[in-house]
Order: sequence, then C-alpha cells, then structure tokens
Amino acid sequence: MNDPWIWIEAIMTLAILSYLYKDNPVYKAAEYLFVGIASGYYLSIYFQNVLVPNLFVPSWRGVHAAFGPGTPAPTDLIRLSSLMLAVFMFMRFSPKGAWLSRWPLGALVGAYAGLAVIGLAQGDLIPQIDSNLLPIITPGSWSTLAGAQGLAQGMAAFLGLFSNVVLIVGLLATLVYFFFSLEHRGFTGRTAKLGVYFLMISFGASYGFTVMARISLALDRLRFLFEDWLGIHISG
Amino acid sequence: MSLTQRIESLDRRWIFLVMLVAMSFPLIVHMKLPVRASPEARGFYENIEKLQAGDVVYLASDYDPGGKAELDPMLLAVLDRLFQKNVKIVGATLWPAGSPLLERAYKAEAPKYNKVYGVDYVHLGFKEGKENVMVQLGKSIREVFPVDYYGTPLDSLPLMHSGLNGKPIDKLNDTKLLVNISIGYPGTKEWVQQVRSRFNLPMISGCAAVSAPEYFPYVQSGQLSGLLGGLAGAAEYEEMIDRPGWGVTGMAAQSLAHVTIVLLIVLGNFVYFWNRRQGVSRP
Amino acid sequence: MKLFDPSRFPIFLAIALLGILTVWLITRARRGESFFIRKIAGLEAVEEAVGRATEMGKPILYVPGIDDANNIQTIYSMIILGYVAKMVARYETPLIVPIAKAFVMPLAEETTRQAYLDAGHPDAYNRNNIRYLSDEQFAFAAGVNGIILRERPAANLYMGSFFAESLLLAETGFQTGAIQIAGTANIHQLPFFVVACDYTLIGEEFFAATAYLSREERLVGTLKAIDYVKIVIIVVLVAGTLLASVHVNFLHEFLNLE
Amino acid sequence: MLRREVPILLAMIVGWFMVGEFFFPWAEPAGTEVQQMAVIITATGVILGVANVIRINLLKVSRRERDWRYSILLLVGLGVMALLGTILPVVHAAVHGGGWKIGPFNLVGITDGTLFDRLYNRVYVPLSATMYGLLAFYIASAAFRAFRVRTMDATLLAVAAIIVMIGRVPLGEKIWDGIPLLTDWIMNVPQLAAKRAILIGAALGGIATGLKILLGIERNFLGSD
Repeated sequence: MNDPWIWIEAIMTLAILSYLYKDNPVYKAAEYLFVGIASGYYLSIYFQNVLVPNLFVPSWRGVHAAFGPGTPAPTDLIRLSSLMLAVFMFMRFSPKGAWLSRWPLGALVGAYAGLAVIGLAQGDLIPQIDSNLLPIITPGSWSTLAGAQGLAQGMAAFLGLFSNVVLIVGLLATLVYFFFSLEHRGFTGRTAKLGVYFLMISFGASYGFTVMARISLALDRLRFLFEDWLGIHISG
Repeated sequence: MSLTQRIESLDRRWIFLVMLVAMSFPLIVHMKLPVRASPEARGFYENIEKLQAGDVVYLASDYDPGGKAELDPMLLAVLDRLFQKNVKIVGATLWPAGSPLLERAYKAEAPKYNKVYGVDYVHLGFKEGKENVMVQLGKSIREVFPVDYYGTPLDSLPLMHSGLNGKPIDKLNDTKLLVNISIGYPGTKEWVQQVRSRFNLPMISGCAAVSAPEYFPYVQSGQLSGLLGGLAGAAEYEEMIDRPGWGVTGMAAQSLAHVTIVLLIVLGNFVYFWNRRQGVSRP
Repeated sequence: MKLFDPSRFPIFLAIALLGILTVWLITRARRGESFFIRKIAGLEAVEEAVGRATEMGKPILYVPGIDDANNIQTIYSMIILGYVAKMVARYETPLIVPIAKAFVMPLAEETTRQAYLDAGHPDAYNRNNIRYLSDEQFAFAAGVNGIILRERPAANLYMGSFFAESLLLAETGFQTGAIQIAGTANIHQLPFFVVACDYTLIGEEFFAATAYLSREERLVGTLKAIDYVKIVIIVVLVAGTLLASVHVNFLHEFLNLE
Repeated sequence: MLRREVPILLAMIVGWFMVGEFFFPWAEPAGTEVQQMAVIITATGVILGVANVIRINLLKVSRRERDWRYSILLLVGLGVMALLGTILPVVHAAVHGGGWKIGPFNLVGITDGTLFDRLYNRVYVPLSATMYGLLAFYIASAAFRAFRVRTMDATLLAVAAIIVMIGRVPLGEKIWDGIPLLTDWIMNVPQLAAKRAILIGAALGGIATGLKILLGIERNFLGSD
C-alpha cells in the first residue's frame, strides 16, 4: 500500500477513469503522457530487438566481409544489398528523394502479397471448404439423442441432429448474400435474406463475446485499485 | 415528463455508476461460482495433457497491455501446467509491447518449480515482420532471433541445442506443439494461415474474447486443436487444472456485469417502445 | 528435394483459377464491356441520407476509418468519399472529414477537391473541413464525438477500417438522431455498427460498393471473378455434401491437405 | 520510370519469390533473404512513425498551438523512454561503462530490473489497460441508449447476444443447465456457418488483391502522385 510505485500506477488508472465523469485536464495530461511513453517505448524496443541484431550487426559483418580480408560470401553481399534497400525507407521525409522510399515499400508490399496469396489459399480457403463437406445427418446424433437424460441434454441432442444441416444451409445462404451478380429477388432474394439472419446471429454472438472482453478489462483495473492500492483482499 | 421519458434521457453517468457497482460488489464480497468447461476449452486442456516430460513447445505470446486483463491469467495457468509437467518452453512475441509481459509471467511461474532459464525455458524477445517472421521461424529460428531477449546468442542456451532426445532446435517443427496467446493482428489467424497448414505443426490458442468467435471455424476444421476464449476461457482452464486464479474470481463479477448489460438492453428497448406508443419518444 | 510438392496441387489450382479469371475479366472490362452488379442497398441509403442532410442544410460527417493509407479499406473509402463529395458539391452543405493518420490527409484532400471540381463547383470546396484530429485511437474518437455534438451533422457516414472506437462514434451519433450508415470489413466491429446504425455495408459488400460506384475496370473485373469462383465453391459444397451423405469422400480426400 | 515502374517491378519479383518458394522447395534460401529485408523495412516504418509524432508535437510547442503544454509532457515521456532504452545503451556500450544504477534500478537497457521496465509496468501498462477498460462503461451506456430492436435482424442479433452473454458465465448454468449447452450449439453451428462464409469471401478477396500486385495490375499501394 505504501510502495510509491503503486501510488503512481493508481494515479495513472484514476486519471483515465476520471474521463467517465468529465473530460478534464488531468485526463488530457494522462492521454498525452500515454502517447509519449508509448512512442518512446516502441522506439527502444525496435532498436534493441530488431535494428541491432537484424540490421547493424549483420551489416557490420557484411561490410567487414565484403571489404575486409578474404573473399565475401554471397549471402553477405545479398544481405548488404537488402539492408541498403531497407535504409532507403528513411528517404521518405526528404522532399527530393521521397520517391526512393518507394523501392523498399514496393518490395515489402510484394512480400506481404506473396505470403497472403499462399496463406489465404492454404490456411483459409481450402480447409474451410473441405471441412464443410458434411453428411446431411450428423453421424451418431441419433444415439446421443436416445441416450440423453433430462430436458437440457435432450434439447442439446435434439439440436445436434440438425447441426450439419444448419452448417450446410447457413454457409450456402450467407455465400449467396455475398453474391453480387444476381439481383436479390425471388429465390436468390429469399436465400440472401436467410443468409442475413445467419449473419445477425453471428453478430449477436460476437456482441456477447465483446461485452465479456471489455468487462474483464475494467475488472482487472478495479482489482488493482481494490487489492493492491486499497489493500482489500480479493483474488483467489 | 413521465418516468419513462426521464429514464430514456438518463445521463449516461448514472449507467456508468450502475456498472461500477455491478463489477465491484462481487469482487469485494468474494463471490465464487463453479465454472463449466466448453468443448473447445477441453481440447486446449487435453492437448497440453498429452505432452510428456522433456517435450518442447513453442510459445507465441502475442499480446500487449491492452489484452493483459484476459490473457495474463491464461498465460500464467499454461506456464504453471507446462512447468509442472517438465515440458520445455521456447517463448517469443510478435507484439512490440509483449516482451515484458512474457518475462513477468516467466518470473512468476518458473521459481515455483525451480525451472532454470536457458535449460527449461527461453525468452527470445520481440521481432517485427508479422507473417514474414512466422514463415521464417518455420525454417530457421536462429535466422530470425540471432540472440535472445537478454542478448545471449542462441547457441549458448542449452535448451536450443539439445531439445527432445538431444536434437538441436532449429525450426518450429522441432517443437511438439505451438501454443499461441493472441490479442489481435498478428495472432492466431496468421499462425493458422502461415504455419499450422504449411508446416503441419499442431496448434492450440488462447485468445481475447473479441476474436474468439472468428476462430471457431478453425476449431471445427481441426486446424486449431483447442481454444480458450477470453476470461471465461482462462477460468475454465484454471478449473480443469484446479489452480483457481484470477480467472475463476473474475468470472463471478463477470456474471453480474453480464446480467446488468442484458437488463440495460431490455430496459432500454422497453422504455423506447413505451414512449413511442405514447408518441413522445425521440428518434 | 522434391521438385514440386504434389500435396499442394489443390492450392495451386485455386490460385490459378482465381488468377486467370481475374486477368481475363479485367481485360474484358478494359475493352469497355460493362458487367451487371446488383443494387447495394447501403448505397441507396447513402444517397437518401445525403439528400435529407442537404434539404435541412445541416452538415454531413464522413469518417474514412482510423487506419493508415496502407490499409486497402482506407483507399477504397476514398472512392466512396469522392462519390459523396460529388453529390454534396451542388449544395452549400458542409462535408466534414475527420482524419486519424497524417499520411491519409493528402489523400482525403485530393479526393474531395477533385470531386468538387468534377461536379463543377470547385469554389465550394472548403479545405478546413478536412481535419486531422489525432493519431491516438480514443483521442480521435473523442474529437469526432465533439464534432457530432457541436456541429450536429444530419448524416454520419463511417466507411473504412474501424476498431474498438466504433462503439463510441455510433452511440454518440445515435443520440443526436442523425442518419448513420457504416461500412467496414473489420468483422469484429460490425455488431456495434449494426445495432446503432440505420444501415451497414457488411464485409465484402463494402468492397462491392466501391466497384459499383467507381465502375473502375480492375475493381469490377475482380468482383466478377470472385463471383464466378463462388459459383464453383457452391457447386463443390453441394456435391461434397451429397457425396459425403452416401459415404463417398473422394472430394474430401482431394481437398484434405493433412 | 524510377518513380513508379521500379517499385512495382520489385513488388512483383519479391512476391513471386514468396509464392515460388512455397511450391518449389528448392527456392527456399532466396525467400529467407527477402524475409530478412521485410523485417527491417517494417521496423524502419515504425521508427518513421515515432519521428512523425516528435515532429508534430515539436511544431505544436514552438507555435504555442492549443494544448501545447500537454505536448511538452508527451515529449518528456517520449524522451525519458528513448533515453533509457536507446541512447544510454549506445553510450554505455561505447564507453564500456560498468553497472550504471539509479536507486535500485539499472539505468541502461530494457529488461527486468531496469528503470525502463519499471516505467513500462507502472506507467505505460495502467494507462493502456485503463484506456481499454473505459470501454466496459461505454458498452453499458450503448446497450441502454443505442441498441434498439426495431427490425427482425436486430431481434435475432439481440436474442443471440443475450443467450451467449448468459451462457458463457457461471450464472447461466445456475439458471438452467441447458443455457450453456444452447450457447455451445449457437457458437459451433449457426454462428460458425456465417463466420465461415465471411472467411471464404475474405480469402477470395485477399488472394485476388495479392495476385493483382504480383501481376503488376494493382498500383495504388504507391499512393497517387
């Protein structure tokens, strides 16, 4: 309770919470301090964990190998050229040379495009289609229904009967909703409408989960204030 | 102005006060409620139980202070269980503000089972590059992380050159399981797309509740062998390894807060429609 | 070292199919062929909202998301901004565009100025309605809420990449009774837009809206290529389900990468 | 030529390396080199972002614009963290300094036991965590004031949200042990089907956009100039 650092953390927490009552100078100061500390933190972590081990050290080795004694290994030369390309990014601020920063940007966008094409095809598209090729009757659902005791299990087993049908129909209906070459009229219109209903259920589920997420964030801060700052014992 | 009208135009700070009470009361009064495990959480538990002593897992702790509330309890519970089972851990993060959180979790759990840094667990720190880093880790960990979080070269860490049955750990596939604690991008979705399918490494994930619904298709397709969703996921896992921590306590407060939100939705709509029937409500 | 990894053939097939269709349809679109795209209900709502705002002479708020220019949604949001600006140019209604990232500022100014020019009212373009507020997520949301409460726009349009602050904007806008239309591909934010806005462009609909508006050949070509591949996927899904129901799983074997 | 063609050409070459490396394993080493470059370029992008924050706030202070006093606080916070995490370590390495300490904390470096790490845990973490914590209160006021069930769509959303919210907390089981089972079914069947459709649509859109870059058709990532 008397550790000065706990008081600092409490002040930071209360400064932000004060915004709930009214926007005030203490909140504004905490907000600006937050942006400053975060930027300073990012600068240091990128310097320590990325630039030193992945840029300065290898380029020092590359320069040393290239111009120092002995024949430079090809990888060192390649590494030096890729480091040079990366340094062009810093030209972005100079009025004349800004176009030079587009070269590394182009390479970066190309890298992410190549990875996206592979990752999306192999990780999302094919497996998600493959895992929806389901038999209409959920295998084994009859036996679970027969063995279910009580209303709750009975209801769950009864719903289980239709799991595959709902998965198949739901996926097809929602895909039709995101189909743009046919007007939403007649059969397509009704299927698209069914697709919207599935979307709304999925948004409802996401709403529920997001509520849970936000509340646990506030709970963590309240725990700190009650337990660490005010000394009321709480957590298990 | 009728009662319902006054309620409808209530100053939002009264609602803030109601929420503050709903969240604080169960904390102070130590309300405790039993937690029931969901199927995807059981998958997460079973996959860790299957690990043997000496196995090595790759721990991708991809979150920052914004996600601390939900994911710290998960990370602590997972580390507790892995250390208890003498499983070795290679940990790293793709989030710039994530390294200190992993370090603090290690410092909290390792002494309990007197685990030694460099032998039983390793902290490789943070690396920028998102999907690029993931694919490259699948080929060579040393290329991505020449040194660990403390600047020590990887080869001088016993764990890195004598993993399971003496084989050195060069790439992700030299580990048995990918355990990912994830708050957003880059996170579980990118690990599934770039690593799980490409390098065929079994994977389980603990994620923030906000992103959990999007990952259910990966559980049904078998790409994710287990999923913990938000504080509820943490509580379920704590219950399964009977190590009650903040997850279980928090869930009691969470229950009352959820009921409050549901009542607010119902009340909000009741008052809105009631006033409309009286033809007085705002749009 | 195998020359070509056979288990990855279905992936190659999917990429090749989509690639060939995209190039083929873009070239056809470039040769002037026009393609049918269904009406996007959200866009009609935008026209109606802008119309109402201009009648009441109250401003229109257009928020192009909080992400940087490297996010494709921010670039597509500029297309919708241009469309709205062209509609508004003929009237004195102010079009307020709050910006969250410094690099997006020139894009928004350029798009709006060009739209006013195309509509024949270059003088109506007011540069200080394109306002950079803050890089920080919640400071930006507070800034936009300030505009909503002070200048009381009649129509709030949220088009682009949004995160946790979507809830704050949609709620404040709801309170002032403005017509609100949102569009984003960030699925986790859609629940909050759907409950608080009058209309929402959901995921792909947001991208389709930009193709519908701009009729730009690359966008239209891609949209049609994806639609054709969706037909193939629907056929595969239906066939796969029927086959699986009679325990014939050659399709499953073919697609299974494990 | 140099302004637009070269970057697009670079994007195509690098992109095809990434794809080629996946289908033809023998192309792997080249892919590794490209990834090394991407790691550094992304890092420089962040450092430029921080430089931009410094530039904007320095201008604000020098011109005494609105809230310039707060910008000073921002620059002080940024300066302290940059000093401890970047500048001092370089100086310390240069002069091969010993254990520089301030009170119980190491002055140099960013890991446990340093002043940098203590500022991270006691200032940055609470500010960031509480900023997100505010959302719990906003979500409550939005639930009351901006969640109107006026259409069939909104009704379905509300019903699903309420079942999930109650089913995911221990209280749900207390009310009726069927609620959590109903929540599990909603999460694993109808909700999953819609999310899977969105996943497939997003995958198709992402692959098409990626291919357009690899084929040099997509150019607006360079911005209009």
